[in-house]
Amino acid sequence: MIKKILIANRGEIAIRVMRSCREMGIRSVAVYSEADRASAHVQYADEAYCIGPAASNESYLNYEKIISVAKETGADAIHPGYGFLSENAEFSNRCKEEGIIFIGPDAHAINTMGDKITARKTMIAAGVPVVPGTAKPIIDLDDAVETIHKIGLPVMVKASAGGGGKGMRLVEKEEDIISSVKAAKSEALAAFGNDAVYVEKYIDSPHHIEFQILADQHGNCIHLFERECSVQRRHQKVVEETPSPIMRPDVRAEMGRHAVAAAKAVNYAGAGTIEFITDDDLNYYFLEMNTRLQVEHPITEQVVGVDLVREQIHIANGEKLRFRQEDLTQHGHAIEVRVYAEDPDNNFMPSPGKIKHIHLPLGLGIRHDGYVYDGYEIPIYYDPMISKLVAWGNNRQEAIQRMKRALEVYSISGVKTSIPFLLRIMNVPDFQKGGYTTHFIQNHTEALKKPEEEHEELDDLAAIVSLVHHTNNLLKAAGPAASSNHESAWKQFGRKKAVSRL
Amino acid sequence: MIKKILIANRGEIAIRVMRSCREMGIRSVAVYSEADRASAHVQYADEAYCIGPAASNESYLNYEKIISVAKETGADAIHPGYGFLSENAEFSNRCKEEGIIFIGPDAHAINTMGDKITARKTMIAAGVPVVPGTAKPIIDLDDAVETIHKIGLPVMVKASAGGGGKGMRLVEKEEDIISSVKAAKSEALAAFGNDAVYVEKYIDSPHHIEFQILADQHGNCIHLFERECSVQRRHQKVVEETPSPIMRPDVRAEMGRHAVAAAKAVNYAGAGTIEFITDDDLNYYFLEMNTRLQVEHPITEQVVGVDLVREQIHIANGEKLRFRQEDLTQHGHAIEVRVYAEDPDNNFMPSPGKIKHIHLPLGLGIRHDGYVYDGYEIPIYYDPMISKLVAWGNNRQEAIQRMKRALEVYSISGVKTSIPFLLRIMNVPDFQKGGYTTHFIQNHTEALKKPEEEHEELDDLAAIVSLVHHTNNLLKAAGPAASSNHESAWKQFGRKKAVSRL
Amino acid sequence: MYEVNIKGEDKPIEILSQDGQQVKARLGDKIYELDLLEVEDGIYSVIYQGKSYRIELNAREAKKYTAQVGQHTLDVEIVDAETRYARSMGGDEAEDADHISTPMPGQVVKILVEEGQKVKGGETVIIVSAMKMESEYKVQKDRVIKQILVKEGENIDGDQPLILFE
Amino acid sequence: MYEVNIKGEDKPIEILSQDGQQVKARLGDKIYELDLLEVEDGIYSVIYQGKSYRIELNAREAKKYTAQVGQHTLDVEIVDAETRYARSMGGDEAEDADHISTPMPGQVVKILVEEGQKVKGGETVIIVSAMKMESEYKVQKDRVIKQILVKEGENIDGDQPLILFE
Repeated sequence: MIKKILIANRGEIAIRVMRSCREMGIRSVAVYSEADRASAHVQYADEAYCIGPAASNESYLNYEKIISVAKETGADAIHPGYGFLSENAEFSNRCKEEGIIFIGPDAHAINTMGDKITARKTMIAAGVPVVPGTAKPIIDLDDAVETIHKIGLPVMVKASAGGGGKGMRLVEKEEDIISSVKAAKSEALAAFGNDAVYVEKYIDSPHHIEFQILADQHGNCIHLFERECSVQRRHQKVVEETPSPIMRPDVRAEMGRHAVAAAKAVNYAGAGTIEFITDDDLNYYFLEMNTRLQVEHPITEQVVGVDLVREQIHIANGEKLRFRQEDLTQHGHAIEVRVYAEDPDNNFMPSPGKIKHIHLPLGLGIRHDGYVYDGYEIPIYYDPMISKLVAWGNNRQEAIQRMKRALEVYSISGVKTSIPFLLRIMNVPDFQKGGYTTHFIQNHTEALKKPEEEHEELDDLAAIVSLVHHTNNLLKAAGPAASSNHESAWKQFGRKKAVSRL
Repeated sequence: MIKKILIANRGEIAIRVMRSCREMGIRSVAVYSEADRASAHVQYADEAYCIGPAASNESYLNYEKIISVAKETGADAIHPGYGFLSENAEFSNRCKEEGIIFIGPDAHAINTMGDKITARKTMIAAGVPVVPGTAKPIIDLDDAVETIHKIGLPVMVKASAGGGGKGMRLVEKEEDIISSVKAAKSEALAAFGNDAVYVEKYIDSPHHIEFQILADQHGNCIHLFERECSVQRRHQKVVEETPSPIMRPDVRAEMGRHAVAAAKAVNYAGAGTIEFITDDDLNYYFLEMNTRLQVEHPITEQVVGVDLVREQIHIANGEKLRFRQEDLTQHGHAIEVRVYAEDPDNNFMPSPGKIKHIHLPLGLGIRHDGYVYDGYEIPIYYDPMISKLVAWGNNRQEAIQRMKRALEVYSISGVKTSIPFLLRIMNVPDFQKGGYTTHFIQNHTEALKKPEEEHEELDDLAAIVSLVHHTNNLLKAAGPAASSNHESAWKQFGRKKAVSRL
Repeated sequence: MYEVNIKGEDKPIEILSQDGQQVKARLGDKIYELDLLEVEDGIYSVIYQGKSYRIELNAREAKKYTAQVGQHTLDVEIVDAETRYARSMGGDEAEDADHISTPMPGQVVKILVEEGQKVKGGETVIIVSAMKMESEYKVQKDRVIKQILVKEGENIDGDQPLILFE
Repeated sequence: MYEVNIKGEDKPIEILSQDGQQVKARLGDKIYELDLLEVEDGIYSVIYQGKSYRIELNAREAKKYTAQVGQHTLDVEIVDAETRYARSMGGDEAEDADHISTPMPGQVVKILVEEGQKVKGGETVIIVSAMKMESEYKVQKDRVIKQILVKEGENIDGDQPLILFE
C-alpha cells in the first residue's frame, strides 16, 4: 500500500493531488524549483524539497533529481500531475527500475499513444474509428475518385509532397470530384514536380469531445463519459463542459465502448483520456490519447461523483477498479473555465506579477481549484494558469447561470486575467445554444471583444472614490495632526448628514 | 414573475439567497442595521438600505420598516432567510396585505405549526405519528396500566401537576409498571396534593432526523429525503449529514410520505422541514415543523442536486413544482459543520472581534457558505455563526475524510472559532461509526476536549519563528539604516548557507 | 539576550545566523536550522528537515504571539530585558482583577452569589447571555463577594463591572 | 484644485464634504452624494442612491489608479497642480520609446522586419514566447527599423532592447 507520494509538479495540480492524499491518509512530498519557494504547494505538503533552479529542465523535468528525492524521503510513489514528466515514457521506466510506483501508465502505453502513426495503426486494429484517409499517396485519377467515394464527401485532397496550401483542394460536391482532383494534381506537379495526392475526410464543423477512462492492472476498464472541449484558442482549451451539449445517449454509449477499446489496445492502467474529433452528425474519429490526468478532469468529478486522483492511487496500489460501468451515471452538468494571468484585451499577453488581492466566488455548485494567494508573485517561468473555476448545475442552463454569477464577482487584482473574457464567452448566444465547434472563438471575435458599454455613473463614482482614497492616503502620510485639521475643515461643510437614510 | 427580491436578513444566508437571485436574473435588495454597514451582504447586493440601529428589534425585526423599503424600491418579494422574521405569521400577513410576495408559507401554516398543541392535533388527524402519550391526566391505576400497555415500554410517568422531576418515573420493565405508577402517584400526591399522572413514550436513544419538503401553491408536495441532525450542543445543531447513517430505504420512503402528509395538512406552500424524533429501531415521531429554509439546507442541495432557494422563488412565483418525487435521488453523502466565533475550550464563550486572516479549504467536494473577510469585525449583536463548511463524498467515509482534510487547514485568525472542536468530532469513533444519538456531545466530553498532545519540535519551531518575526519587525520599525547594519552583522555569521538542499 | 516563554517555561533562545531564508537558532540546548519565508503578513512557510509547516503568527500584545499550525495553537511570549524587569517589579500575574466583567455587551441571565458570600476558585458567579449564547463567568481563586452591581435581566455593556470582590 | 482624467478626459472634481462615510462631491457639473466605506485596504463599499457597488482600487503609479467593479475596469488619474506642471513641461505622452522590449524573459520566435524597413503603426515587428504563450509586439506609430539586436530562437531577458527605431 502506498503511504507516501512525491508530487512531481507545482501549482494547482500539485495541491489537487495532495488533497486526495490527505483524505487517504497518505503523506505528500512536494518538490519545488528555486523560483517556487513561495508556491502554495510547498506550504500544503507534508514535506518539501528544493530540486534546482527555476528553468523546468533543471528542476521539474530533472527526473533523476526527483527520483533521488523520492528515494531519500522514502516515497513509495510519484504522481506526475499533468505537463512536465506526466507523459515521459523514460521517466515511467526509470521509476519502475528504482522500485518506485509511477502513478500513470507504463512506457509501452505512453510510447504507443505518443506516436501519432503508431497510435493510428493501433486504433485501426482495435476497431476504433480514425479520420478516414489514404495511407499512401495516390497517383491514378480513378483510384483517387474511388477512394473519395469510399471516404465520403467532404474530403481534402492534398499534394503528398506538399505544404503551404499548394496543391490542396476541399471537395464538397459530387460533381466537383474529378475537376478538383485534376486541379490538385496539376498544381502539385507544377509546385513540387510530383502529382501524387493524399485524400482525407474533411470535418467541416469539428467538435473536440473526449472520454475519461479508468483502467486497472487486471484488465478492467471503464469510461466516465465525455467532456466537450471545443472552446479553444490556438488549440488550447479555454472552457470545458460535460455532458457535451451535442451528445446523444446511443452515440455516448458507443463512443464510450470505443474509448475503452482504445485503452485496452495498449493494456492501459490508470486514468486516461481518449480525444475524438466529432462532426455535427456525431460521426467521430480518434484523435489522440492523453496518458495522464487532464487539466479539465474536475468537471467529470462533479458530474460522475468519482475522485479521479483517489482512483489513480487505488489503481497504482494494484487494486481492482472500485466501480463498474453500470454504477456510473451523469448527474447534472458541469462547466470549467481556465483562469490565466494574461490580458485578453491585449492579444492575450502573459501578465505575470504580484497578486494584490483575490476575491473568490463560492457557494452552491462552485468549485475553485487554485494555488495563488494575496501577495503571491506569479513566476514567469511556468504556465500562467492561475486557477480553474467549475460550476455545477442541475442542468446546462443552471450551470451557465451559476458560472456567470461566479465570474461576475471573481476578481484577482495586481495582474491581468482572462476572467472578463471567460464571462463574455458565457454570454455569447452560440455558446448558450451549445452547438459550437472548435472555431467558436475565431468565429466570435467581435462578441468576445471588450464591450464598449457606457458606465457613466459608475465611472463617476469610481473617480470620486479614487480621489477620496488618494487624499485620505495623503493625509495619513502627513501624520495625525494634519489629518484631524483637514477632517474638521470638511466637517464644517458636512455636519448635516448629506445622504438621507430610507 | 418576481424581478426584485428584498432579503430581510444578514450574513451568510442573505448572500446565499442573493446568489440564487443573481443566477435567476433577479435584482437583490439588502437591508442592514447600523452595525452591519461593513457586512458582505451589503456589498454583494444590487441595492442596500439601512433600516435602523444595531438591536434586531429596531432593524431586522422591524417589519414595517422593511415593508416600506420593499415598497419604495419596488421589490416584488421578500425572502426572510432563517431566524428573524422567517416564522412570523404577522409579517407573512402584512406582506400579503401590501401586495408583496412573502417567500415562505402563509400565516395559517406558520401559526398551526408554531403552536405545539395545535400542531400535534393536526398531525394526529393527518395520520402522522407523534410521540405516544395520554392527552389528559389519568387518575385510575388500571387506566394508567392499560395506557402504558397501549403505548409500549419504556414510558415516562409524570405528575400532571408536576415539575422539577417530582412524581416522575421512568418505566422500562413490565414488572415495574404497577409499582412505578403507584410510586409516581403517591409522590405526586405528597408534592402537589394531586395524584393524577401523564404517561408518555420514553425515547431512550433519540436521533433527530428531519425531512426537507417542497410544496407548491397547487397542492403538489415532494420530499427531498432526510437530514440527520443528532450532533447537538444545548439543543443547537453542530453537525448535520445526509443520508442519515441509521436510515433504511423502507423507513425513508414511509417517513417521506408522512413528511408530505404533514405539509399537506396545513396546505403548505414553499420549502419546509419536518423534524422527527427517532429511536434506534427507526420508530419515529413528529417533533415540529420549521416553516422556512434551514441553516443546514446545503447538505440536501449537495446530495439531491436541487437549489432550494431557486425552488422557493419558483414556488413563490406561483409555478408548479419542477420536480416529481420520482425524479429525485440521493447522490453520495454530505456533511455540514457550523463554524462559530466561540471558544470551544473555554465553555464555548462567544468570541466576537476583528477577523485577521481567513485561510479557506477548497477543492473537490468542498462548499463554503460564509460572509466574513479579512479585517471584518464580527458584530456582537447577532448570531456568532461565521460560516458553514460542507463536504460531499461518494460515500460517508469519503465525506468524513474530506471534511477532515478541509478542517485541518481551515483557519480564521483574530477570533476564536469552533473549528478545532468540529475536527475533534470528525475523529470520534462513535461519530465515524454513525449510530450516534442526540446525547453524542455530552457522552463524549472527554474525547472532545482539547487534546494534551506533545508537539515539542513544532512548538520549538513556532517559538523561533516568533522571535525572528519579532526582531525583524523591530528592525523594520527602526528604519532602513538599522536594518541593513543588522543584516550584515548576521551575514558575517551566516554567509555559508546553513541549511543544505537535497 | 532573549528567552521565550512557551507552555509556562522560559527557555533561552538565540538566532545564530540568518541568511535570507536560512535561519540557524538555538533554543534551550537544541540547535535548529530552518528554511523560513514570510509568505503573507505574519504567515510563514517553514521547512525543517524536509517537513513543511505553515505557521501563522498573531500578536496578542506587544511581545506575545499566538502561533497557529492547522488546528494546533501555541502561545509564545518573547522575554527580553524589559520583560524581566517588569516581572521583577510586578506581582503575581495570575492575580484576579477586583471585579468580574464581560468582554461584550449582553444581558444578565442569573446571579449565583450574594453579597458577603465566600466563593471558591473556579466557581461560577454569574451567567450572562450575549450573541444568543449563555456564558458562565467564574472566579479564578477563592474570593469574597463585596458588591453586586447588576440585577438579573439587566442589559449590560462590555467591560462594565458586574460584581466586586473584597 | 483637483481634476480627474477618465477615458481620456480631464474633469474638475471637488469633495464638497465628508462626514464619516457620507461624501458629497462635484464631478464636472454633477453633484454626487454617496455612502462610502473602505472595507479592506483599497476596497470600498459604495452605496449611491440605494445602489450598492464594491469598488477595488489599485495604484498603478503615484496618482494613477485602476478601479474595478466586477469585470468592469476604469483607469483614473488624479490631476493636481504637479501633474499639470509636468504635463506642460513634457512632450506627447503617446510617444513610442526608441526600442521594443518585453516586460518578461522569453525566447524570440520570429522577427518580421528587417533593418531599414519602414513599418506602419499597429504592425507586428517581433513575436516572443514567454510563459508558454506567444505574444506579438507591435509599433504604436509609423517607424523605421534602425537595428535588430536579437536573432530568432534567442533567449532574452525582460526589458532588454530587441529592436531599435530611428
